[in-house]
Amino acid sequence: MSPDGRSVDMSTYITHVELANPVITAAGCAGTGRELAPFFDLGRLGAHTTRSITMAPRAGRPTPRMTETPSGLLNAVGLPGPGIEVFLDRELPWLAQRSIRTIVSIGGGSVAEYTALARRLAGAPGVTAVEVNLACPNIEDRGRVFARDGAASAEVVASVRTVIPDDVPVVAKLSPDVTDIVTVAAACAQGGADALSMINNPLGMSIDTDTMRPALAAVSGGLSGPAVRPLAVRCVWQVYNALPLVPIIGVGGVTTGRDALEMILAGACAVAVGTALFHDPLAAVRILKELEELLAARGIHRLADAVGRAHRPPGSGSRHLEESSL
Amino acid sequence: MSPDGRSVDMSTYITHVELANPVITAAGCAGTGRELAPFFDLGRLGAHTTRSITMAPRAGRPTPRMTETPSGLLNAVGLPGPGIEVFLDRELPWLAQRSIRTIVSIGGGSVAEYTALARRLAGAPGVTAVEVNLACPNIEDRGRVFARDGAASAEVVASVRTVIPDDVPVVAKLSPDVTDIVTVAAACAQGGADALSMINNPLGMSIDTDTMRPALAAVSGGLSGPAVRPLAVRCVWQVYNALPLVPIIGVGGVTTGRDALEMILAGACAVAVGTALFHDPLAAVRILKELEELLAARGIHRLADAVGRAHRPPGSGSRHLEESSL
Amino acid sequence: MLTTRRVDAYHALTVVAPGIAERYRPGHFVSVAVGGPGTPMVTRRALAVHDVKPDYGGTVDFVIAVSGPGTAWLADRRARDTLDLVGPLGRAFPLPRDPVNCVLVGGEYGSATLFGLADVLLRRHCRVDFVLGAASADRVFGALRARRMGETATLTTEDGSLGLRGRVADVLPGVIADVRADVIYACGPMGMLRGVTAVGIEFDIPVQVAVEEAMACGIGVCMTCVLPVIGDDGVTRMVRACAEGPVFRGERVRFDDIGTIPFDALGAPGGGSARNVT
Amino acid sequence: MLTTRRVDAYHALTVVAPGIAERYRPGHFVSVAVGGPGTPMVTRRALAVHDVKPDYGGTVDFVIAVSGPGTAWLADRRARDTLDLVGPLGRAFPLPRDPVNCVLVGGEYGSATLFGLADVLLRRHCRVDFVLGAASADRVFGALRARRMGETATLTTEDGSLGLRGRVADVLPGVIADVRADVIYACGPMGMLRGVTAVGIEFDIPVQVAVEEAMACGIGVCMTCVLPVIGDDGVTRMVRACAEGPVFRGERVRFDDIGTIPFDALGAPGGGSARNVT
Ligand SMILES: Cc1cc2nc3c(=O)[nH]c(=O)nc-3n(C[C@H](O)[C@H](O)[C@H](O)COP(=O)(O)OP(=O)(O)OC[C@H]3O[C@@H](n4cnc5c(N)ncnc54)[C@H](O)[C@@H]3O)c2cc1C
Ligand SMILES: Cc1cc2nc3c(=O)[nH]c(=O)nc-3n(C[C@H](O)[C@H](O)[C@H](O)COP(=O)(O)OP(=O)(O)OC[C@H]3O[C@@H](n4cnc5c(N)ncnc54)[C@H](O)[C@@H]3O)c2cc1C
Ligand SMILES: Cc1cc2nc3c(=O)[nH]c(=O)nc-3n(C[C@H](O)[C@H](O)[C@H](O)COP(=O)(O)O)c2cc1C
Ligand SMILES: Cc1cc2nc3c(=O)[nH]c(=O)nc-3n(C[C@H](O)[C@H](O)[C@H](O)COP(=O)(O)O)c2cc1C
Ligand code: FES
Ligand code: FES
Repeated sequence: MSPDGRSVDMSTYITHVELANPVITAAGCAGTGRELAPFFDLGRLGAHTTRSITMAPRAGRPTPRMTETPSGLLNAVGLPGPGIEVFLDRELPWLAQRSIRTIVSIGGGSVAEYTALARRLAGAPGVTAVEVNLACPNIEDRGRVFARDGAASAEVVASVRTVIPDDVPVVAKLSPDVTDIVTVAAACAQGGADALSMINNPLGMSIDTDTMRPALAAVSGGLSGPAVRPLAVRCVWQVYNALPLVPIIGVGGVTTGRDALEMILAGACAVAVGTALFHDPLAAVRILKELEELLAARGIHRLADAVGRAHRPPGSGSRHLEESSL
Repeated sequence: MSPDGRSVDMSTYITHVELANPVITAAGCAGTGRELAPFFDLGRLGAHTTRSITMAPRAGRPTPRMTETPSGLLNAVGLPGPGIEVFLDRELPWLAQRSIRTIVSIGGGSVAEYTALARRLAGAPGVTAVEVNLACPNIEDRGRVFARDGAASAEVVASVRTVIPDDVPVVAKLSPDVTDIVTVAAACAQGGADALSMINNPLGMSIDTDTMRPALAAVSGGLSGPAVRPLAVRCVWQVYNALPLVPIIGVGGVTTGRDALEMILAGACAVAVGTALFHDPLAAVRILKELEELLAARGIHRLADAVGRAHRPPGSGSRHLEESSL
Repeated sequence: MLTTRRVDAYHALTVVAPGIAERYRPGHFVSVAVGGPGTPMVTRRALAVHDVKPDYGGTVDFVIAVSGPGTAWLADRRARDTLDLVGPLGRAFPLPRDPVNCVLVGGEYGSATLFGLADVLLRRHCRVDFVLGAASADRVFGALRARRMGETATLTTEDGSLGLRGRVADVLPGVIADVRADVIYACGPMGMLRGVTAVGIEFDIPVQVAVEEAMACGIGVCMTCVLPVIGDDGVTRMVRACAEGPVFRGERVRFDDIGTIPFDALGAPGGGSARNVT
Repeated sequence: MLTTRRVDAYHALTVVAPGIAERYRPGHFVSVAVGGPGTPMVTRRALAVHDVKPDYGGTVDFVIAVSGPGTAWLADRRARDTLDLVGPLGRAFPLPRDPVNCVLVGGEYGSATLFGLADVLLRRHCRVDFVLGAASADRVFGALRARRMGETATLTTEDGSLGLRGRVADVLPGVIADVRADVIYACGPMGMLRGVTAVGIEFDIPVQVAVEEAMACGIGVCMTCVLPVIGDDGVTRMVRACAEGPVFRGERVRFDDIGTIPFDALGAPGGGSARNVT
């Protein structure tokens, strides 16, 4: 509740799909959902994002799979999971029964694989949106990651979009390791992405100075946590600036309500929480509460009014467009 | 001194130019050199890198020019400085008189401007190497940063290389905000770069959640400090792997001797210290001492033997090539 | 936090945590946030529960070996500081129904987790014998208490500074024979668990091991703490030490393949075992 | 660190630092590392020196207003913790040769820096009068001491909770007239310094201001703490508050242009003043 006693309307939209609030779990950071159930009711969040689901079961990478870096975490987990069939059989129904809004993340090695995954998901009950994890190596392009190439990303997105029913948004998840994130974002939007999620982990590396060998078995890995937040905020800002009508899920180092607000002011209409869940299983609900309080304290009664607000010149006010004198 | 009483040979080479040790100051982080003189003798370092020198005097960006981020610093200082004439008149001679090895960093808005800067430097006494800061907007390409484009970077490097005397190495300083750092590195090497320095600051952004406006006057800025070290180590690793013969100056978040060793194991033959100097004016000399102790403790008697060592499969030993039985 | 004290090479902490004390069963661990507000250390640290006591509504004891910045921070805490704990976590030691002979084997601070177990076993009228080992005398944890609680307590150090020179697996066969052991419980470094498991297999005695894998979350969501374990169906899976473990049947753990993805594991690269799907 | 105590809205720290105490002159500041080992806060915090005393070889006092994580960490320190200080830094207040009448104007914790100055001025037989202001009574620092040291001490608060309601610049003209001031020294928020400077200009009295700009290094290497200041040659330059300041002649500081690069500054974009080169 705000100082003037009004509560904040926290609802948000990924295109036409309404979420009760903008705080969601990040792909690969909240398990199957069951693991968090002892801590809080996942249904309180805007949505739960699954880990990236693959066609076949995957054991993932060897250990060590992670190492800490200053304010960050390097991981090379390698999309472990039981494959789409087990997911549809045992994981999605558990979420659907509890009416947990579920964004299903998918990962593949070729356009055909992403399409096949989308085909299996099409019509499955309980799929709120499909997030296309483009940070996967393209086996048809010598392992070059899709997200590094606008055209390849757009091709995947377009193909998934064709297969997924119209009322289920397709979200393209982008990586920051590109020369120009706006080009990739625009290509994905052009390809039919209803929304964009950013950022996936930039590629990093750490060497154990005692063994004098890479700290991760996989040599390099993805950097996450507060260390990457400035990169994520920059990407959200740039893409919102270029494509103000495309909904953005802001991801990267969100640990507090202030961090979530930062993403929203930069242009995100939803905020995903990843690494922070490792540090505090209650992080997502805490962030939601803090965010609501921060909005209220600023006299902002609708979350939607805060989205992209830092782009407006100071003093341009908070009036809704429909109330504007233009 | 190592446990067996032998001291470590810390000398290193940027091509044929010998530095007494591998620890140097990073461009733009050690002022004119004079500011650090009350704290330690700059001559104890491998070299001092100047801020990026421009043709005309530059006032730089408005304030606020910096904001802290988790384990990082965002800055948008904007290459302030008095211009090349004052530099040659008053700053370089001070360094030269004290026999401080000096890497002169230059920044320009066009190939012609870099070339003009190089021409003014050619023959100036006390220039140990020239570092080409490619993270400058190219006014002839709608402000696109040179470092984001291999061809544009190579063109600058080639032109500077032509003008600078052969015995003065030209170092290309690269930014990590590219899809493939190896491509840019290879283009620069092809263009005549004798060595590579990486990384310059990745672009980041922060929003003040109280004012709800960007924290920096310049909106976005460069991220530095320990937060970016995993990105820097990854870039050094990738480039060393692809171009093992090109000397690399590792830069990004080096704060301790362990961090310096990490860069060296990844493939750097010199290590530049930037943001750490803001936290500890004595950082560079402390890091040098720590690095020497770490090498000694590992029984490594020559710094050169540690360069790129993390690339070697475990157990492949530390024998010099000339001692090898191959 | 209540108290903090040094015990040989370790730091012992006592924390008031009624919720954890109440639900604790031997083998459980907790995770603790380190570094305070705004910490640059983004992952929690796993700590075995050493002891729980009913004082102050319920206290929990931990034994800490400093190995890096997180454990160093923990060792630096002073009385009355607060700690952010999550737990109890993990799968506890399965307990025998009958009063059987149990050998409890601990390495380094891994011994700490065995005393809560010994308590429960003794209450069930089991015979308890200890075998504790470490590199040196100051790293053998709980020798006195083991002598008090156990029928016997055999100590080993690699440098011979306490008890027998050598490793626990060296003396274990003798202990098993002497006490006619029915089951072995073990906690300590992986190498030790491997050795103890081999002895258990040799003597055809079940071994319950509590493993230690690098953990980021401790609650099963990050997938970093996996190791290859053979399931009831004979299929090797990469399972989470935090959620499916830390306690496993020793002979099910593929110790030699830790740090790899065995080619025959479910979902291993190459897809050799894709036929195991569903 | 020796002691730590609360003083109204502030925290006062006393630190043993002989090297700093010895070289200190009024107006100097120090920088302090915050957050301890491995801190995520990569920049130092600037703190004005409040007092130096000869005890323990030389102690230094600071007054801290909590405004963010770094100052919060400082306020949390306990006696006997150590602090990593660099200093003294910056350009000190220029001192009059003759025994003139000095008005010392402080806003919020900015007052802290004035007492060391008053000491020296009094030793030079200057007359010292204080004008101290803040938002509210608990934020006026050093009122008692100002009353003791100064010929007069005029206090203002914006909410009227202490002294006169209003700002220091409101009462300053009256004080200047009453005490026939020859020079003004001021330290406090930029807005206050601007107001005080305006009064000084009006009365044609020199004003020495100690400014506060966000600083990352405090030693002149990071170039983040700049503000537009007019040089002896009439040219505006972006100068560093830490190295060229923090003390400036008030009328030289282009207060209205802080946060911008004035178009006529040396090296301003557009290159309008490139003719000023060399
Ligand atoms: C189930 C379990 C119980 C444990 N019980 C105890 C105990 O009672 N007393 C004790 O001193 N230690 C115990 N450990 C080990 C302890 O968790 C690690 O020593 C500690 O996490 C290292 O943190 P650090 O910051 O000191 O070192 P760092 O090496 O800097 O840690 C960096 C990262 O690696 C992880 N990590 C590194 N080593 C280990 C490890 N051995 N186990 C788990 N995570 C690791 C940390 O969680 C952190 O994310 C236990 C580990 C597990 C898995
Ligand atoms: C010459 C000088 C003397 C000062 N003397 C005192 C004093 O005696 N007592 C006191 O309480 N404060 C003093 N300050 C202000 C103090 O430095 C800031 O309040 C403090 O740095 C804020 O740090 P933080 O982590 O609490 O806040 P944050 O806002 O989180 O700080 C973030 C970053 O901004 C910088 N920063 C933010 N505000 C300021 C500021 N006002 N001045 C300088 N850097 C800033 C910090 O150094 C840090 O790098 C002085 C500042 C200067 C320049
Ligand atoms: C352990 C781990 C596993 C992840 N798995 C996935 C995944 O399966 N699919 C995906 O799109 N992103 C994955 N990510 C990336 C996160 O969803 C998120 O984009 C990134 O970590 C940045 O957010 P954070 O800093 O809040 O973690 C993973 C991240 C981590 C740390
Ligand atoms: C305040 C500041 C100013 C900088 N100025 C320059 C510069 O003039 N030229 C340049 O090539 N790099 C400049 N850099 C980048 C550093 O040289 C270095 O590449 C980067 O900060 C990463 O290293 P660090 O983490 O040790 O600071 C600057 C960095 C900072 C923080
Ligand atoms: S530690 Fe995260 S899954 Fe086990
Ligand atoms: S604070 Fe770094 S130059 Fe002034």
